[in-house]
Amino acid sequence: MTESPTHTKQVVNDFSMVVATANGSGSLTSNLALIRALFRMGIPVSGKNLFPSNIQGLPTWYTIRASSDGHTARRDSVEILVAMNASTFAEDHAGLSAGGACFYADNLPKPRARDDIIYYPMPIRDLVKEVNPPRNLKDYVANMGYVGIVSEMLGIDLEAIRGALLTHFHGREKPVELNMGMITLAAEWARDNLEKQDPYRVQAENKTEGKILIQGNTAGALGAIYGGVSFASWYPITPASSFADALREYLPQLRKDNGKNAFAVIQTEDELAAVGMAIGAGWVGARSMTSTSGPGISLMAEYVGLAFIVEIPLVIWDVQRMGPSTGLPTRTSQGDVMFVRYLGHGDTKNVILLPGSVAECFEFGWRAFDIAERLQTPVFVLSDLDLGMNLWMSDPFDYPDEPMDRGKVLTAEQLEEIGEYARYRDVDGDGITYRTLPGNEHPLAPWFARGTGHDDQAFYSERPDDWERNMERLMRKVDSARELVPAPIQHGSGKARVGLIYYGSTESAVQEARARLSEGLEIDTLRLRAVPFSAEVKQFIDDHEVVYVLEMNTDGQMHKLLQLEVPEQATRLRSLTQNNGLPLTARWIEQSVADQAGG
Amino acid sequence: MTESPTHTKQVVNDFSMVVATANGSGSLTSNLALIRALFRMGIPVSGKNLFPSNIQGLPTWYTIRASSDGHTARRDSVEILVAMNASTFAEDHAGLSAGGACFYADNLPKPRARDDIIYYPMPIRDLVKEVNPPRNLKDYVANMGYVGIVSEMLGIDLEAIRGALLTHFHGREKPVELNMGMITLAAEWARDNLEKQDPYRVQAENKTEGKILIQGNTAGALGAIYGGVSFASWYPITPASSFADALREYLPQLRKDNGKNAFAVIQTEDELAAVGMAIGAGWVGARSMTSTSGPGISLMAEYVGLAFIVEIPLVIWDVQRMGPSTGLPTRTSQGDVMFVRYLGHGDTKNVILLPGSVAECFEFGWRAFDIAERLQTPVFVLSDLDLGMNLWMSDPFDYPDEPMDRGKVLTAEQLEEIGEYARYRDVDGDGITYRTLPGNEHPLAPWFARGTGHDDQAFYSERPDDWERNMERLMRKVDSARELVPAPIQHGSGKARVGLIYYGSTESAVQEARARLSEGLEIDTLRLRAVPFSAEVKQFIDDHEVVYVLEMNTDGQMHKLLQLEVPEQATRLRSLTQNNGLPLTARWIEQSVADQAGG
Amino acid sequence: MATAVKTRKTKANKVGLAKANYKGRPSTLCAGCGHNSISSQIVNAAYELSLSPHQIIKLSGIGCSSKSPAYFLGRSHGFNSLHGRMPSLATGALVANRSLKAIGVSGDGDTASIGMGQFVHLVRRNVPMVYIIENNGVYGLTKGQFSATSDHEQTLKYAGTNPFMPIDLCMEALIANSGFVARSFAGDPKQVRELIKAALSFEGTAVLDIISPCVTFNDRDESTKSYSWGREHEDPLHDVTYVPRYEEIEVDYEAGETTEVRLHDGSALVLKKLDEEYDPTDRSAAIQILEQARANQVLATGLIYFNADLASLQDSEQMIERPLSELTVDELRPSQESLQEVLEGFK
Amino acid sequence: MATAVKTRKTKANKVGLAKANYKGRPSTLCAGCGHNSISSQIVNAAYELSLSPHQIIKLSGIGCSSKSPAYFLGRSHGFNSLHGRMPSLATGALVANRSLKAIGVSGDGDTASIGMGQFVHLVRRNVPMVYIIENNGVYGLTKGQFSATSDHEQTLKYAGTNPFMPIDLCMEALIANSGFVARSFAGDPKQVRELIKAALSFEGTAVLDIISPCVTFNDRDESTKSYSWGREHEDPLHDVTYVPRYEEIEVDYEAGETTEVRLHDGSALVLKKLDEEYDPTDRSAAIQILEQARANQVLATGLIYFNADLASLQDSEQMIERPLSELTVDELRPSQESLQEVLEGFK
Ligand SMILES: Cc1ncc(C[n+]2csc(CCOP(=O)(O)OP(=O)(O)O)c2C)c(N)n1
Ligand SMILES: Cc1ncc(C[n+]2csc(CCOP(=O)(O)OP(=O)(O)O)c2C)c(N)n1
Ligand code: SF4
Ligand code: SF4
Ligand SMILES: [Mg+2]
Ligand SMILES: [Mg+2]
Repeated sequence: MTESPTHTKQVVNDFSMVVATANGSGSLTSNLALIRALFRMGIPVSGKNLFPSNIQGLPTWYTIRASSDGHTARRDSVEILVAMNASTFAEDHAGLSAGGACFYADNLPKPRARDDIIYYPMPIRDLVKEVNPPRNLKDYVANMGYVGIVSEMLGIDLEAIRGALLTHFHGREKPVELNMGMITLAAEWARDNLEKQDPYRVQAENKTEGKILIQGNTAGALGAIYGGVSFASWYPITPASSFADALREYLPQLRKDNGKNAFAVIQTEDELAAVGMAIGAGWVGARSMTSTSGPGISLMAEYVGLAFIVEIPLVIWDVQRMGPSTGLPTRTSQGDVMFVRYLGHGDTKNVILLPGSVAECFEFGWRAFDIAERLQTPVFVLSDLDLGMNLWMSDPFDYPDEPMDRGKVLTAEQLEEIGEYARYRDVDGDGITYRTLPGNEHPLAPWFARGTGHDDQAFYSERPDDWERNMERLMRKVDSARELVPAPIQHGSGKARVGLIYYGSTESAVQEARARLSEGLEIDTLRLRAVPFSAEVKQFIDDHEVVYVLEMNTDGQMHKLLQLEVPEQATRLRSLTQNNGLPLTARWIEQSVADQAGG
Repeated sequence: MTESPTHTKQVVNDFSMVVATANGSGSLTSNLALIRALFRMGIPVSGKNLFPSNIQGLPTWYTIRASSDGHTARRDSVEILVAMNASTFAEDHAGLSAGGACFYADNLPKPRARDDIIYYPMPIRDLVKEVNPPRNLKDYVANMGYVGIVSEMLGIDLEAIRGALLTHFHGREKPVELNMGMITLAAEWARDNLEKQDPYRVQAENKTEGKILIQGNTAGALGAIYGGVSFASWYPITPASSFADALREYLPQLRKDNGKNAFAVIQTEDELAAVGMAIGAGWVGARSMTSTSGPGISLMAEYVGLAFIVEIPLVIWDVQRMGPSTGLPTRTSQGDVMFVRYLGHGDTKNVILLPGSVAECFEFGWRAFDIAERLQTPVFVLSDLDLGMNLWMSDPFDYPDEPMDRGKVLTAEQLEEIGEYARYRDVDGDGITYRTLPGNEHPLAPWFARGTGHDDQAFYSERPDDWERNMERLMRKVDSARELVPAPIQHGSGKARVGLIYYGSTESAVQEARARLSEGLEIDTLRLRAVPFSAEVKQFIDDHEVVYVLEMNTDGQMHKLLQLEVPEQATRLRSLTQNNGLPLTARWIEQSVADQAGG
Repeated sequence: MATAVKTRKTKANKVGLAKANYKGRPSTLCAGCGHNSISSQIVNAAYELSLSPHQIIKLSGIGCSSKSPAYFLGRSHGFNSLHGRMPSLATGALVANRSLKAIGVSGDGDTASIGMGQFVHLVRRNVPMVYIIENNGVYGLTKGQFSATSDHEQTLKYAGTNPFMPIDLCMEALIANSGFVARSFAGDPKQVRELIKAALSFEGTAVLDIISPCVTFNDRDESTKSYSWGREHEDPLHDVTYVPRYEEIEVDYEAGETTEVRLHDGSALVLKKLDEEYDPTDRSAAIQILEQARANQVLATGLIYFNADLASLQDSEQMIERPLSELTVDELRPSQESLQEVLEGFK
Repeated sequence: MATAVKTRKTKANKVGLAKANYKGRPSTLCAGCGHNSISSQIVNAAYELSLSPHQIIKLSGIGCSSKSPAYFLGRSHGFNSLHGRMPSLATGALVANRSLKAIGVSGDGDTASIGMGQFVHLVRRNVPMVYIIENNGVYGLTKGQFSATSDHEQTLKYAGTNPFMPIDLCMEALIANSGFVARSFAGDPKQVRELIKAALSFEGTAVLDIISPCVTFNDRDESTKSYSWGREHEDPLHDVTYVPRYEEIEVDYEAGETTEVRLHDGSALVLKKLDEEYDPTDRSAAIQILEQARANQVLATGLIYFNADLASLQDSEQMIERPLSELTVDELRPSQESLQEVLEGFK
């Protein structure tokens, strides 16, 4: 590659590259090779896969962002386009930032040229002919073509690419060689035939030292495993399936008992069965969970109400996708907050954890069980497609720093000592009563679980006072969750006039926006990590004149829950929402806040 | 009956009489005979059946309230007890007001006598022996024993009793004679052997002239029929089953087409199927509904979200019972408000109607269809067990005073004229788009209904702008319901410092409380009749320093929805709830308001 | 094959429509997916039967299979409903408008896993519709998990090995008293088409369990849902030919070689005997054939059971012929007098 | 009947408990309800088998039948779950603690109407439990509506006339591959008791469809779910006697007259031939007997199908013998080192 004299000042390790392909063409391998290579070169990266809800042939965009500053959020501008899909070339081409680089398969019908971007044609077909791979691998190999050319033109180390592929193919040399063949050939072709004219390049740094690159669903599943999950039931659904996949991949490695499984992961016939099984397992004393997405949550409503009133601990991991209804199965959203909080008819009320990073997916993965067993109630973890299925950079996860809390469970020995037992008697005055597990051989142990009204011995009761007493205790119990759940995280001096409350996967975009905003108007931020809210939340709202509540749903659901939390300050809270399936960008946040706060 | 000289001043047509029996013993016939007889004597009455969730042998209390002033709510005090159930005699006996009358089957073990009540033993067994009815009718006839004795001692006209029985047995003389035999025998026995000592008596008046006595479920079903319901799907559940029963009873009378049914009422396999069928029927253009209670609502969540996004009109009648979960199937509550408002994952939001009387059950029964078809969305009607299954006095229902509104449906002819069609194009700018029905032969008519993201032609779309535009329109549409739904009803000068907001079946108790309060502190009241709220609601809150929100659930659900409606006045709203399965009493309301408002 | 041939010659059919008028939007399913070939046979059947598109509704659940209604009969209304819950939606639609013909397309996951309950009850009510299961023994749209019809002990790339026995949806339909139970194979387009035509002329729930290979996740030769397995193991019970009402049955077979079953609209399905006699009106024979096929691992295709004497749901409910959806406002709202009468009963 | 008699003589059984220790709370069901008599046979069976109550869990859905677990085995844990969804709860409980024996009690509405899907999938997974359907062909608790097992064309006071065909839950269990399918009659207590004992010794889903008359809503003589009909039409396939592991099978019948089936714990169910030979291990014979009973309207009772060779769900899932619920904190949380290793894979 010969440096062009004419080229403008270089931009190093700071760009968004979009690879536009059709899904089912195996481009994911190529994109993962690119992103992992950058990562291994010490450059902070993030990867977002924008894919259709089908299996083959529809447009897919994979965005790789490199950011020396470590920003991992989506960003509006695209500096580098790799166009492999005729059907979207025109649109993608139009969306490229001025001064950007446009790599395109030279067989694509080229839209009218722009004079503000640099074009790099890629002779993918000819290159494939030259390599001549087995028929069934043609597509895969073709995609390696752009890996080679892009690497050459940006300066991505082919050894890093090779290493990435080795990881991908679990060390199997053969496929690696086949693909590297194409990649090097393409790279050489580029060196000989293309002239670097765009400013974007990569340069090794050391900013990913010791870090990992992982998806939230994998992180959450690992967290659950280190939280001791022994039973998981699930029904396939995008974007939650890969959570169960990860359980099925890692549990056998981590929880075998001479050859046998010391766990069970059951694929059910639907979500009613999934949550039903999880409740059955939670009842007998397993650390039990189910993972799903919106439609599954709807189907779980009746059983969740039962678990609430019988007081069965379980964890329900909701990887949110765009709703209502089937909605956009492959687009992200935070639209289940309100529904999950009150899931179940009657007066059901649920505890919610809100991870904001893959590290928190791991942490809440184990914490959720401690909280569920402590409170003896369903605990929901609301992740989303962006956090769950995309690749995020993170420090390695901390091993759980607290002993497991199995909650109030009485053994036969303890019963023998105490000499009496009533399942729903509030002996400690904290609203949390003592469980005994099926199999407990003490004659005092048995109680009959029922969703119907009951007295403190779990006997059927229609008495008004029994009902009132029990509900009063349940509300007190669920509300006491605020002391157990992870406290919110605040940034800023605390003295700013304007506050911003947010949660979940918008963390990355807010981090970046904070950096941008810091120049302009001063702002304090608070990231919620659970519902009900810890005391700090009210304090934060008290301390700020205006508080924006940022979220990815249409109805401003968390804004509503916060208004209910602080009626005195209800009017300080302003809802700030965008909900179109795409992760938020720092720029959008910056502008919306700036606009609203009047700069 | 010989008037006792010693007796205190008489109390005429103003008492609560409780008949305590075991369920499955056929006492309902007797109680209905009594209440209908009083009603026919021109005395305002109401009847509440407090029954267990089982079929035979458990305690049941039937309360008949006679009130010259026309009060129909439950009241705490019991002036007359008819004790037929040994297992509850002691408790019931203890609960009787001082000066009250205690009629009891003389074979019951009698608790230690109180000197502040009057006892009337009833030789039920001997009387039955004398009548000697067929074995299978013994229980029924036995229960007629107290009808005769109580009638005699209170002065209930036996002819009125006879008429009531004739109605009950649809004019069949035989059963009437058998029962009257026992009744007159018992009455004679009382005349000869009992001395009237308590003050309670009835006297014919003319305060029920032209009125009817009916249950809310029957009223609602009739309303639906006059609203043109042509398809109803349901799954049996207490307290909603009698709604479908009424449809099945009256539709054949009112909507036959030479011998064939011009309607369908389908019992389904569960509530998922019930709502699914109703949506299918609504899609093709039937006036479609389903009736259920809490557990059914939970199971309908997923399908409701689909109807919301596809924009299918249907009516869902929820006769609320005590939840969470199976809860207390035979106890009343208003616990589904919050859950129903946001039923469905994602950003689903639903319209709710809140009937406060049997007359409104009828009215909303037909109105709900006009609103549902106008808005093309599911409309929920929240009744409850008290309103739905108990007997209420009412003016005869008004025939619908508005023409049926079938909403925006385009015929083939209209399509021909317009020449173009897009299912989800907001041509009128009101958020409501035009439907075409399957079967429409115009080539432009077809559209493909889907719960997935779509453009205005209903074609599948994952485009961010399509999604945002559609959701913005849907939220606007559902919100515009506030102009369509029945406005709230206010009482009072409007100048009071204290306001009371309430809804649904608490109407009767509030009416009575209003009368009582009027003496003490001045108070204005507003009865909500729908969610979202009409403008008057905000105005009412603005106009009052303190506004109590009265409801029968634990979490103060409507209080929350109102807080969200008026963030500026959120702190003026005070939640006032009681939720123990029993209907509210005027006294409780009066005291709670008085206490809180500081007298 | 008189019919088909004849109609194919003429460009426009009896209602003046070309085959193109029965097509839908371009398929977004994988190239080679069995579902696509079934879609084309639905197009052919509707075209050759000269059905008016507006008389048809298309229904489905969720899945690749359930997407396919978007890819045929673009001139018909359709409803892509919820996963496993299409039967109830179909029931409501068809009760409310019994003049509509319904084609339901579902998948093995959609019907045998999540949809088992609604499927059984749809059949039990005998809701008149064509219910097609595009059976590929796998969850396509969610990328290759096992469904309730996956082979016992089979291994799939992502899902591992399946320890459970497959559900036989024809058997389920049979014991739920369906009057039209058929099995076919997407690799046998002619049979698929003729069976669909017959099903469209049947007034009751017609269940077609069609093996429809998923080329992306379950097309390995050893899978009983693969093309190659189907081709090698298909064992048709008979050769089926649909003969419309308005045609003499003059398909020239020697006597005895063929039997026919009469459909409600007067048309018929002619069954040409192959190796063994098979009487689809014999319920126990039907059960046996399914049991044998199961035991011997063959793909027995054709009309497995037929019974035209069962009352449809609408008849069981003694409904009028007219669509409820067409009742006028006056018909829907009873008179003022009638209300007064009714209320009298509550005085 | 050696067993029963023997144990009955002695007051306390092998685990030192009297029969009273197996009773529950007083029943609140109607006097004469079939469900009550089944409850007593459950008590007898558990007592005579000398089961430790803490090893048993009781499960049910919603209905009068589903209330009954409160009325037996008061010393066992129990779960009265949701209408139609007990199978999933049972599955989770038994997978998480496979040392528990489960007795599930459901109704015909709970299983055949709302619960059809979960029932089929429970059986298909072969979850080891006794699954009893107290089948009265009606919804008792909601006062007399038809269920999916109500007789075709039967008329009930409130519900009118039923146009639909009943679902045969034994047939459903059979084709869903249950290894233990039995039918009985609450009016035949001995048979009920012996079958329950056998079911409790079987390691797989044992389905017992027990006709259990609802005296309040469906006990008219013409109803196939009534006492009188059952008494007149019961046609036992054989006389059944359970013989525990620790006893020699020395029930004195003449050779040839009896066959026996061996249960997983070594005990056996001895089947005494009545009029005709019947081999419950022959699947097609089982299907036939159900078809015949259906056609001839007889109540064929006894062990309809038996197959002890099917893997239980826990074995299919290759699980450890120990209850997952007993894993210690240390066993549940993998080591710190293991986490570092795992994370290496993401660098
Ligand atoms: C309630 C619910 N759960 C899960 C899903 C996710 N999902 C979509 S399609 C599908 C399975 C489809 O399999 P199948 O019916 O066999 O159709 P195929 O794709 O194989 O044609 C699932 C589980 C969903 N859409 N809704
Ligand atoms: C989701 C839900 N829908 C409806 C009900 C109301 N319900 C209670 S029991 C029952 C039917 C019980 O019938 P069955 O299972 O046959 O039991 P049985 O009472 O006849 O013994 C119904 C519909 C409910 N509890 N939950
Ligand atoms: S994934 Fe399978 S079922 Fe889905 S479209 Fe592709 S081939 Fe067909
Ligand atoms: S109603 Fe029927 S099923 Fe219920 S308890 Fe009474 S007899 Fe038994
Ligand atoms: Mg499939
Ligand atoms: Mg029943």
